Amino acid sequence: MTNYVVRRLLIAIPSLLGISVILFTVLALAPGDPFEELATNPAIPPDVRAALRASLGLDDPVWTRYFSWLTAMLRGDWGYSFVSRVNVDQLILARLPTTLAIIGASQVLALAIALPVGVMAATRPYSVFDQVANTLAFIGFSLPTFFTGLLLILLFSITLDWLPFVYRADLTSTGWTWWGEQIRQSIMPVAVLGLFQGAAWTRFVRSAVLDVIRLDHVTTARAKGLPEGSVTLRHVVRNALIPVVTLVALQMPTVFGGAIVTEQIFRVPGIGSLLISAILANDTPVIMAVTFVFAGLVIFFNLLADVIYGWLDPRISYS
Amino acid sequence: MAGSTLASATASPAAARPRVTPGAEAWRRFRKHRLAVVSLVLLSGIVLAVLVGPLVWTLPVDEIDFSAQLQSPSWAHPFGTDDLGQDILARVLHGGRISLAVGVAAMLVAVCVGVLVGAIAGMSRGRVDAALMWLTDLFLSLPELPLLLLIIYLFRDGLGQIVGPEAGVFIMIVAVIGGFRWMPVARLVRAQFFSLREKEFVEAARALGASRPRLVVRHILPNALGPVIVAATIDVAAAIIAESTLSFLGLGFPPDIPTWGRLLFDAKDNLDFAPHWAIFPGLAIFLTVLTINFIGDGLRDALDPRRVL
Amino acid sequence: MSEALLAPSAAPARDTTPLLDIRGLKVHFKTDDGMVRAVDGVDITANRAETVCVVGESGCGKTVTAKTVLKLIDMPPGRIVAGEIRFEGRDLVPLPPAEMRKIRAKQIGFVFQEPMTSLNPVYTVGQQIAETVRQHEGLSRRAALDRAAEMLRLVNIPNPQRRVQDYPHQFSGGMRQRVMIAMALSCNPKLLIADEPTTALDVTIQAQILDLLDEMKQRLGMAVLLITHAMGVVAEVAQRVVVMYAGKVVEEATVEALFATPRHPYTQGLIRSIPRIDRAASVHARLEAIPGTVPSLLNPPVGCRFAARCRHAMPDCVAAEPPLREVAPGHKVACILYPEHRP
Amino acid sequence: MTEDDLRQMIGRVQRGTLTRRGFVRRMAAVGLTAPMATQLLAIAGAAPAAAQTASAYPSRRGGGALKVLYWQGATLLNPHFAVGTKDQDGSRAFYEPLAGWAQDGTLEPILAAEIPSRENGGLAADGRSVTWKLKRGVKWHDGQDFTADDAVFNWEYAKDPATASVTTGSYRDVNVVKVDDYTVRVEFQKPTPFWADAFVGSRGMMIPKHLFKDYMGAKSREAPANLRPVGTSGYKFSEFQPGDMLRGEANASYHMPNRPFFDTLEVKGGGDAVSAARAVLQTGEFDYAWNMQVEDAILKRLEANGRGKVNIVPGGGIEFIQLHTRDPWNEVNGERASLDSTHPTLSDPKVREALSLLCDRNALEQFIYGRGGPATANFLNNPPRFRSPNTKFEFNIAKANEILDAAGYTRGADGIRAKDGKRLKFVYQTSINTPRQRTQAVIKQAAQRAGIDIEVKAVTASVFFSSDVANPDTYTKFFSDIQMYTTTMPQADPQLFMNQYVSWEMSTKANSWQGRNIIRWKSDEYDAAYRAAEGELDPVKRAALFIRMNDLIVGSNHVIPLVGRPTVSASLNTLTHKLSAWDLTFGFLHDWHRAA
Repeated sequence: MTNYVVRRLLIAIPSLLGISVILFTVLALAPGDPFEELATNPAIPPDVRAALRASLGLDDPVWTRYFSWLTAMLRGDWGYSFVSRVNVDQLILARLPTTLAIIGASQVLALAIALPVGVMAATRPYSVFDQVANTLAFIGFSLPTFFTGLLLILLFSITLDWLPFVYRADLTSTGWTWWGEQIRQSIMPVAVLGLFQGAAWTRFVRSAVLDVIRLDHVTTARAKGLPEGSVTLRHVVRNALIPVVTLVALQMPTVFGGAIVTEQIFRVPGIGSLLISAILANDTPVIMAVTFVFAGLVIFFNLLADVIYGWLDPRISYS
Repeated sequence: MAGSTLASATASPAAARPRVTPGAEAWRRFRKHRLAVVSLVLLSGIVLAVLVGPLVWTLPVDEIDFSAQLQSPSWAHPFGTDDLGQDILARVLHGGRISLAVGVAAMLVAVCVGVLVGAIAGMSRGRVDAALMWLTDLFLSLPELPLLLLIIYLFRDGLGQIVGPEAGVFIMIVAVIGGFRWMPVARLVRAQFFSLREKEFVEAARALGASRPRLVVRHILPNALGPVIVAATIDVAAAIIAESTLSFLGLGFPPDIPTWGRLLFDAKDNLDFAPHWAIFPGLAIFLTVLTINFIGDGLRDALDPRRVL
Repeated sequence: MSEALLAPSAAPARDTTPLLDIRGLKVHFKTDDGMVRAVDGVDITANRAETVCVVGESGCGKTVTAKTVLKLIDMPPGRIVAGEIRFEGRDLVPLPPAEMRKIRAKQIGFVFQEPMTSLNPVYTVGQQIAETVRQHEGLSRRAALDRAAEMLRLVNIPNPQRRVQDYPHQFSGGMRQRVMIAMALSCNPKLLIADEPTTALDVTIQAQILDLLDEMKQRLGMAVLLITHAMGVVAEVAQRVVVMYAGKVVEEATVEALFATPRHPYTQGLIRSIPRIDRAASVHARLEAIPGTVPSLLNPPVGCRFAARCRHAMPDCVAAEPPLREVAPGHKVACILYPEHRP
Repeated sequence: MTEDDLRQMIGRVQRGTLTRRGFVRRMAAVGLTAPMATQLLAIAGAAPAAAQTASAYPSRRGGGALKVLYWQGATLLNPHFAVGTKDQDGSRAFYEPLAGWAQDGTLEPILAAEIPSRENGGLAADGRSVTWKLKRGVKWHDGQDFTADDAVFNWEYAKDPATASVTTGSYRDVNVVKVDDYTVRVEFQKPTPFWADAFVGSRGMMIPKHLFKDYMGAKSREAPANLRPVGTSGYKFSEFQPGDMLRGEANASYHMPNRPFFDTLEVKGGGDAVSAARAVLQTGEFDYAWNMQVEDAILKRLEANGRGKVNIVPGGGIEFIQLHTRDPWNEVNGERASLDSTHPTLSDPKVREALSLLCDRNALEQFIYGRGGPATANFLNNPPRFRSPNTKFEFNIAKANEILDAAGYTRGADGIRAKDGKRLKFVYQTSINTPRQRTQAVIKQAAQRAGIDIEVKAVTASVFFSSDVANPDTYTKFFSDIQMYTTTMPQADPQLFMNQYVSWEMSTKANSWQGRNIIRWKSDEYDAAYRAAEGELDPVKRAALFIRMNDLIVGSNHVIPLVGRPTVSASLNTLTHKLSAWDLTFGFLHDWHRAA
């Protein structure tokens, strides 16, 4: 198994490089200029903007910019953002905790919903519980997140005024009050994302469990006199987990990527909104850094998914 | 040791029952899924409304009438009006055509490319599979928006001359949304192919001399269809939502073309004063997506022979 | 065939109540097309240390009967409509699930037909056997694994200590069936129900499994209820035979009586349709098959269900269902051709 | 109102028989308004009375937290690199200029002891130099003294091209001399009527010499103080998350009496304009929200909650339409919209006149921009003394049809007019923002009624306003027939503002489309008037020249001004702020306080 992992890691390096080349050319060719604001201000003479572009190397040919970016990258210097002139890694690290907190919590909520509901719905097929759970799941992931986000704001922030809808990463209070405020302000974004994701996963868990529940070895387990609970848990869920765990592992990169739309609506200063503002301002170093980390995570979690698959299912052998 | 008795013809039902074609069987099973049937009726209602609607409901789509700003639903304007006094019902009907067309077309692109890549990766071993999976990983990690900026910037003028501005944008939007949705389908199909490829009936078909493409098309693909259909239905929904996100960033259709997504985003700031403006397009998106998902679920039950009802 | 087997009514005299006594069992399944009466009044008994074979074509209800004993059928759509299943005198039908669980594997072991899919692929063989033992005898993990290894040795699986850590996919079909048997007997049950244990195996392995079952019976003294559609298997291991057709028992007899003097036309047809090696050279006749098809269980024909295919069919056959009557000591048949034997 | 009457009135002010306020009001009646009038008095030596603050400033401090919302957060805190107003404001929270422009056009001293004028000898008679006396006892946040060396350093820092600072325009053509520790003199190459550019307002913020002297020129980017400012303002730096959050706390040793009022200053960034408006006017979570680019109807409804109000501060910004003079579609000697081509249809003044009649400015003001967009016929609207009285606008579809019929543009089968094969079909492009898309819809419909087909195009702001050469969608290239955007006027003087139509500023491929004359319009009379205005000391003549320039460009109908764009912001009723269109939001932060 270990040399399989090593082999996969070795393959990952060229693929990451390949991805970075394509990413960089895409960004370099895409139109747009980080100094949009300078343009409309007549007081700023045009040659200042030209000097600014030159000083940041925007006018060099693509491949020289790529190599300078790559060599800087390898030295651990992720370059600094054109727009905010801050080192990119500082920018990302500042926003990482918020993204992990909100998006991470929503994924946990999604799993906390999907696993129990999915299993119970599958173990009682076509019961009332199953029908209700199924219909709610459908409604859950048919509602676009931005629509539910707006409705929640309208309901809880504006009419009822219970929850703040301005997310503030810099809460000044400490101790319990900090936790209280942190929870109060992240309830809505976490709920919107968690419910949407939970609904999709419930359906997936239900169908995975349904596939397993009819297999012969489940009847064998029952014939062994095991209580229904442990038949379900040890024999049905354990086998159904294999596709579910793989799916969850493949979903992890989005935890880093953040939910662009939800972060825009609830103004969560996460990686998603950083990526959007960077894209709109064509701030190449930031986009490159975020997407490069994202690509690395995608490859890493793909590998992790395969390893978990092998670990969970003994039939899979890695030569 | 005496061989086992050859049981006489198994209990085949008496001749009285008509020979059931697979299609009819699938329809019978589909009919059992009540919600799917209801959704089918509802969806065809929506599609009909969107196609015939603009002919029946003749109010012009972009007639600006400042006197009728932000009117709540009334007989003159069943869905109310927006801040330019334009009739929202007409815009929802007209917009529906584009949103649905984008949804379906993007799904088709995603499914076709996904199935193709998945099948090839699934059937071949080693290098081809690894290369295709690398390509999938690459697309998974590409940021959708800058690529979209690039494609629109590169092709809009050229395409615009050939097929006209609106069609040009339509093709581009479908290509981009579709072009970013095929990876999950490809991965799904590949996994299906890996498991189906080992199955006895495939070896049996190969033993009977079936060529590889025939194996794929006639034997493996129909079995892999179930999850692909479910993924396809999810893709239509995701495509409609993606189109509306694009219109939020103004990258989608030109501003004067009302799609559901654009309507919803134009309305989002007036949600607390003129909720009707956002609710109807939002409802249209929701209902369409919900019905498509239910139909997908019904189809999967109908087409999956293993699924006992 | 070892001598002991052939002694008729070798059951110990002192306890005459049968170990397993199924009386008038009816199991129906609700389907879209209506109520399938898979088992429609079945009486089967099995005594200690006795091998009873239930034989019949596919779809005659033998597997449903076997599974209903341990309530392994899905209810719904299945439902026990009528009848009793007495095990050591106690009726299992009304038992609540908690009680039923104490019976399963502890009192009655079960071996399934498909060894390839009957074991859970993600656990080692040892773990799966140990699980049964720990459930019923509360052994520690270590002790249960030793018992599992012991059971594997018992079913002649080579170097059991190491194999106990292997996964199902590392065993051949025959080996897996041995594991299933080991698992079924791991708690020393009084009755073993085997549902066509050898159908999925090729002939050479089949013989080994049947010998193993026999050996287990000698050593552990448990009764065996063996479901099969192969008359050869019946001849090999059975002491008493029950022939089922279309959800009902049509004939019951000792194996010698059944093969020597088959009474029910269906049993006769079955025996005639066995290709005989010894006579093959001399008799150049086509193999005989029973004409017609098995009746639908949705709306079974009135009277004797075999009537449509029976050579001796008479008007009375269709009038009423022929009851299962004893026409000779220990030999019952459900056919009006034979007068009842008055001992 | 002849020049003599003017001189006579100035005399009365000097003698005190006419109050300053009375003089300014009379000047306004004649079209010479506040900034011009005060300049006039300064030149004529009538010293302005000390600028009295509008409302009584409370004596106490400790006003708790001031929470401000910028929906585009500041991304860096060095005034000389400030890319947009958001960054300038971020820097202004900590750094201060010598003086600031109040809304009524008067200069208020901040780091300067007094405003230079003819009386106090600050202003040279020939207008070639101005001498600033600095306030004594001013300390940087780290306790260092603020002296003339800091002022001279700022000049050297900004004028060095290697620093590529955005404020270089104000410093590179002047010479700054240190007279003594607390006096500096700014010398101009030629008589400069508008002397208050260097060291004043948004371009005059002072950075400490002792922290930046090792980071001049190319190394200017690496200065640690770029992100941890040490200024002289009322609030000391405490924390900064670029694009998200900026915090400062009260500076105990501030050089103005019992100020600042608040204990802490918090500036939150991110999100969009509407949610920012809601956060102030509806839920009251913040005290002030910057740059409310929101439809007025929404703002009015939010104001109805009674928690806060919208502040409209008229300035120089103008949303206007450009009609191309050149042909953007066919390449002439390798360049689209080259100077050797003329636009097939828009070159016909009748077509342009018709198009101007089709722009319903009143509807734009009434239904889209509201108070945030007063309809106007002028390109140059503020300061009022430069506003031309002799232009007017009209919305009349019938008249447009008549003009087009008379000009021989007959309607084709599809209802679109054409003349000798040239159809009236235009591409109308602008950047993506809701009010602009609404404006496009209104004008497109009116044009349709006059037989003109308009294809509407919206480009992402960062693409539209970009200056990279390869991108065809930039506004400086103007590769479409009609274009619309807002141009701003950061100073209270139109000199730089009106250079957008001089012939030597034409945007061409040669100067890689850097020129500011985007419609490539050429008018000798305009060029001559502009040159004259550069050297004209007499404010009355100079104002008349600018009014002439405005009439020329608007009269040509190549430029159709639509609505003025004052700075719009929202604030809680409890907050008493002091805003000016000619300076930054935080220009007078030291005077902000909460009503008792």
